[in-house]
Amino acid sequence: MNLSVNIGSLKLRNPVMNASGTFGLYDYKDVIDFSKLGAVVSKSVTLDPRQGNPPPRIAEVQSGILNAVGIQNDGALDFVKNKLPKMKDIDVNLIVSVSNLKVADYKKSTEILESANGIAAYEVNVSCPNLETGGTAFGMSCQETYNVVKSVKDVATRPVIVKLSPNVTDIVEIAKYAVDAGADALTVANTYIGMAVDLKTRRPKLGNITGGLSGPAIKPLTMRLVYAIKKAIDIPIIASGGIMTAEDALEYLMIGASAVQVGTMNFTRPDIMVDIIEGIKEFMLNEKMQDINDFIGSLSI
Amino acid sequence: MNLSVNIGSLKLRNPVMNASGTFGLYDYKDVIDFSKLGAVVSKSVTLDPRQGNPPPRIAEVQSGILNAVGIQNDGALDFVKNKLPKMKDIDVNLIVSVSNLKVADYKKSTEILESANGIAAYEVNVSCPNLETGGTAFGMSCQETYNVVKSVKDVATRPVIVKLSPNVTDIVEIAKYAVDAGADALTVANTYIGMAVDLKTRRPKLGNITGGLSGPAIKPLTMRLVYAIKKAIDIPIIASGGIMTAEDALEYLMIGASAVQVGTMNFTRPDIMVDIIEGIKEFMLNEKMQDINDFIGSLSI
Amino acid sequence: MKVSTHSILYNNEIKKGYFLMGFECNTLKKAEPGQFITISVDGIEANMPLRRPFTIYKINNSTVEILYKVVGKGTKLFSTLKPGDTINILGPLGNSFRMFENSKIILLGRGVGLASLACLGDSLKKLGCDITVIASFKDESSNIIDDYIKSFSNDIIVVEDEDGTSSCDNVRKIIEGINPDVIYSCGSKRLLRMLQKMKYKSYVTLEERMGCGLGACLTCAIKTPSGYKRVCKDGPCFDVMEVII
Amino acid sequence: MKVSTHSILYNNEIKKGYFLMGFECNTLKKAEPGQFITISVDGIEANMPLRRPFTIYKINNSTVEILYKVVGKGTKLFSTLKPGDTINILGPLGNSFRMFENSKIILLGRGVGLASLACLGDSLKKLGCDITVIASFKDESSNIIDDYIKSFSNDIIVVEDEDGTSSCDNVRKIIEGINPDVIYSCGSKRLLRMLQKMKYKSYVTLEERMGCGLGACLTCAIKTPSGYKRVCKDGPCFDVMEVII
Ligand SMILES: Cc1cc2nc3c(=O)[nH]c(=O)nc-3n(C[C@H](O)[C@H](O)[C@H](O)COP(=O)(O)OP(=O)(O)OC[C@H]3O[C@@H](n4cnc5c(N)ncnc54)[C@H](O)[C@@H]3O)c2cc1C
Ligand SMILES: Cc1cc2nc3c(=O)[nH]c(=O)nc-3n(C[C@H](O)[C@H](O)[C@H](O)COP(=O)(O)OP(=O)(O)OC[C@H]3O[C@@H](n4cnc5c(N)ncnc54)[C@H](O)[C@@H]3O)c2cc1C
Ligand SMILES: Cc1cc2nc3c(=O)[nH]c(=O)nc-3n(C[C@H](O)[C@H](O)[C@H](O)COP(=O)(O)O)c2cc1C
Ligand SMILES: Cc1cc2nc3c(=O)[nH]c(=O)nc-3n(C[C@H](O)[C@H](O)[C@H](O)COP(=O)(O)O)c2cc1C
Ligand code: FES
Ligand code: FES
Repeated sequence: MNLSVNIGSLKLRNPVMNASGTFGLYDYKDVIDFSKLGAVVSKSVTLDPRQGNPPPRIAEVQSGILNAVGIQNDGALDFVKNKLPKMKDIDVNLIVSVSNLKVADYKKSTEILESANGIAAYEVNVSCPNLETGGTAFGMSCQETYNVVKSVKDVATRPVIVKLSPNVTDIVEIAKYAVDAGADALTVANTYIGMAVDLKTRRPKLGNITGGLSGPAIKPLTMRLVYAIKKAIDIPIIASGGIMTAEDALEYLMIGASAVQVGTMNFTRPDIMVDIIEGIKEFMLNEKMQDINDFIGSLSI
Repeated sequence: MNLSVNIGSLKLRNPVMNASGTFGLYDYKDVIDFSKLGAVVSKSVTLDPRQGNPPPRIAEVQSGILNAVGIQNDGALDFVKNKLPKMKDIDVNLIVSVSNLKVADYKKSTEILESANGIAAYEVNVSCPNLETGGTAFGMSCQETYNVVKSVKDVATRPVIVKLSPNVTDIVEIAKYAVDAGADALTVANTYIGMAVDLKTRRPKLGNITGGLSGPAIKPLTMRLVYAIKKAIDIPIIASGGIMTAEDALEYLMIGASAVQVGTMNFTRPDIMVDIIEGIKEFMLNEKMQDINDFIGSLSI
Repeated sequence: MKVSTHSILYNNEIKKGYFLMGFECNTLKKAEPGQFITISVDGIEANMPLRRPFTIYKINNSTVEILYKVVGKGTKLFSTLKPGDTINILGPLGNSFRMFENSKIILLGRGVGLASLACLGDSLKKLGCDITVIASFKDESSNIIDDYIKSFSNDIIVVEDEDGTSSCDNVRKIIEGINPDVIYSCGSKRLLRMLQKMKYKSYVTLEERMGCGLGACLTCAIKTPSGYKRVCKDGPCFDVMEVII
Repeated sequence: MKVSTHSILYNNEIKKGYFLMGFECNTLKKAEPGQFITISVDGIEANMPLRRPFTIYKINNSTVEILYKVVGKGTKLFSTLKPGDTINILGPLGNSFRMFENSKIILLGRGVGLASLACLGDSLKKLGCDITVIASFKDESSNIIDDYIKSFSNDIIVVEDEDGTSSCDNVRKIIEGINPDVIYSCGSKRLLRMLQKMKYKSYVTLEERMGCGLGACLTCAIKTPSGYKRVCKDGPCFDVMEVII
């Protein structure tokens, strides 16, 4: 039974990995056997350290959560110096998520990461608010998406996966610009902007007022985005949105995703990715399927 | 205790009404006491009869549903001749939802409705795919939203409420065009494009492949839209998205909506709007609130 | 027709994966054969917002029964309910079967579809009809024929996939051998298409995914020669010639 | 630290709205005072995806107890669980309280926050400390002092909102009267700010909304003079001078 898939030149032992920001690296060794995963994705790293948003940073809503962490991290240099070495003996592909608030910073942080070993690929998160144009995300504009991706591709020797923002009128158009700029694969997609309030305190539930909606609630939305992009563009897609069970993962593969990311549900069950991988194997066994690649894109219309 | 609110010149006895397409008119007399509702909204009416999409037209997803009915209806003339008269003795404001696939048809269908009595206001649904520009909704473009609303306003003597599409990068911008074209109020918002597939049959769950996501799952998304528009524009807003309980309705009022629509949850409990109105009264009683208008927009940041 | 909450009297697994649920419900006392109810799954928790439709299986004064098969999340949850637990019911909904007196009748049911014809069989028996049940199952494990169905049947013919007796060819021959006045069918599109090509007056009860169940939302559409019709309000009972499957 | 599923031994309402839940859990046997666990609410139904955090109330060999107040949807659901039902537990999580031997201790708890200090009191007693509990409640209906808390307390002083004894002023006077070596506190930001202004060495256990509970997601941030820290990993136990509230 073959579960391994390719994301461009990146070969994964199976199509399941975590979504950025929802899972730990070296410190999760006690929680899960990394060697069972297709890959792990780091929390987004920015050029400069960022302290993040005021609490509360998370709120529960129906079948989902809102978060507004604000990409708290210690910066790319610290990542290379202090975090990366601890991953050395862990047998799994490490994808490093890169994010920034200025276009120029993407290039610089990629250069810093290029100086280090132990990275399998980059995931370029364009869902960060662009400070230069007043706060809407790079990923909400075709041209800015192009500029960010181009600047990373200019210096990257590793595969570049671009993680799109779903908060747009026409994601296919934006995907085309990302591909034109050299994206090797797309992660579809990040969180949906949402809001929750508290009737008792009459205040927003998040310190940042609005936040990103994730979890099972968004699955139908992200399914549509994956389907629309796959129909229009021939590029490997990693699906990220609302995956809870092996069935959810398989549905994304069926509509054409080459791999999937599990985010919010790691909070519900920190070991859920192993169950999902086991569930995929069981499905293949029941369906007498030899190779998961035969299943990818098998939806009939 | 005062529950009545104004939507522009339209006075409602309370802020609760159904969302278009999820509730019956005269034939729901057995199900609910219309005189308890703030208003009722008709299923969208187009100029010409439309037969709608192939089945299945509905699918359940986590905390929500997808639908792709395709605005099946018998046309504006039939509505005026055969449906409107049956509403004559029902003591409730009737808002007629108007939808079309060509800009010119909006004016014509409004003219037909203008010829009839018993209509309190129009709700202009701009979420229909625009056939003239290849299938994206009018509500996804500023200019087309403007054109549609203007053409209705040119002939309408009744208040015009514009129901926006949430499937856009910047809903505030579109809302501004609607207001510039003369919208008296906004309904925020319609359904979110989504998709569901069946692992067993390996087919989409909807005949139309994609459909509109509604229900509790979307509440945080529509909350954010209402909040963003309210912050930017001074216009009455009717909130529509994921309302399930009196608390949900109150949350929308708290962030600035003047009224709310209940959609999907009418399927779960056809008499739920009465419970929601009772729940609002109970809240006001507990909070010693005299007038619901004092509560509207009371969120503190 | 009304929304109301009722206590479950019993909810027994009559066969692996098949449950008979009984509850007290006065408003359903006068429901007619072919009509259905919808049951709310998790109420205003609304993880599963759609109500599930079930044909009324049996009415015994104010005790009403449904017979259901566990197929997905909703029916799985129903199967865990115990006597005393409450369910929220909407009904009776939809039209009912046109019925005939003193006629030779075939009830042609496939799988749990047979459950949708039981109440009808009972009523037809009382109208003096002679009733043959042709029951088509995958295999013995899905055979749901019980004493109630036996009580109104003059003859019961079981056909199965396992031994090939459930083929359209064989079923057609059985029907032609009986030469009935009217056929009622449920549970198989294949058999429905066969009936459309035969000379007998035939009725069918259809299933389609539903939103409101009350005729308002137009989600339960099925194709007919005169455009889409609503299973929940124009149906669920149709003349077989009236539908395009 | 491990995810595992356990049978509930008991789940008793010890006071209206307050429950004591006990379960067998070997992995928690060695948990230390101040550490917590998270419990999954509806598992992979995920209508409520976030696990709920609770301090370990008492450890008795492999039997572990939590004491919780019903405040929302999750705790409401927990309150309906019966012996034999299973819960999914992650833990022990977080740091623990710094402890002292043979010292004069005050445990200052507000409301159900007192539950987060019980395990600590028990341990300190075994280290030869003299323990005064100052328990602040809205009124008698939220007084959760039980035999366990009594078992390690040399003195228990109850202050309440109803008669005004729970005012910061009064609590400050009581503390100064005792003149303790160390104070441990939980459940009130108001009291925490008061402790920050007093001269005593004081520790607090904090609550913040959590995603992972494992230090990875950075959602449980609280402000400190050296930037945001994580309640789940850097805490939940902090020196009061270390946090900005
Ligand atoms: C008029 C009518 C009468 C019925 N009578 C019976 C009966 O007497 N006994 C019985 O066992 N079953 C009956 N069914 C089918 C029954 O409604 C479905 O099996 C049940 O809704 C499945 O729910 P689920 O949550 O277990 O499955 P899921 O697949 O998880 O259901 C998800 C959604 O699909 C809908 N759905 C799934 N299957 C069907 C279906 N075949 N038809 C319509 N909607 C469906 C559900 O209502 C729900 O909205 C009837 C259906 C209709 C329309
Ligand atoms: C480290 C820690 C230890 C705790 N120990 C106890 C204890 O021993 N006994 C006890 O009764 N309570 C304790 N709490 C508070 C308890 O976790 C909340 O009361 C509970 O999560 C509320 O869940 P709910 O679904 O009933 O409420 P809801 O308001 O419906 O919860 C919704 C969401 O908010 C979160 N949440 C709500 N209130 C809090 C809170 N105060 N702190 C953190 N998250 C919250 C929940 O985790 C959930 O994600 C502790 C909290 C923390 C952080
Ligand atoms: C708490 C939290 C933090 C996140 N941080 C990041 C991040 O740093 N970078 C990023 O690209 N996505 C981030 N995301 C988005 C997730 O990676 C994922 O795309 C999203 O949550 C949708 O998947 P899910 O529904 O499986 O959670 C974060 C999500 C959550 C819930
Ligand atoms: C079955 C169905 C049919 C709908 N038909 C219409 C319609 O004809 N016109 C319209 O403007 N909105 C239509 N809607 C959208 C609803 O009016 C409402 O805006 C949306 O469902 C979000 O609210 P909810 O989450 O409360 O359902 C329809 C929704 C559903 C579920
Ligand atoms: S289910 Fe709504 S019309 Fe039939
Ligand atoms: S809850 Fe994830 S870091 Fe604390």
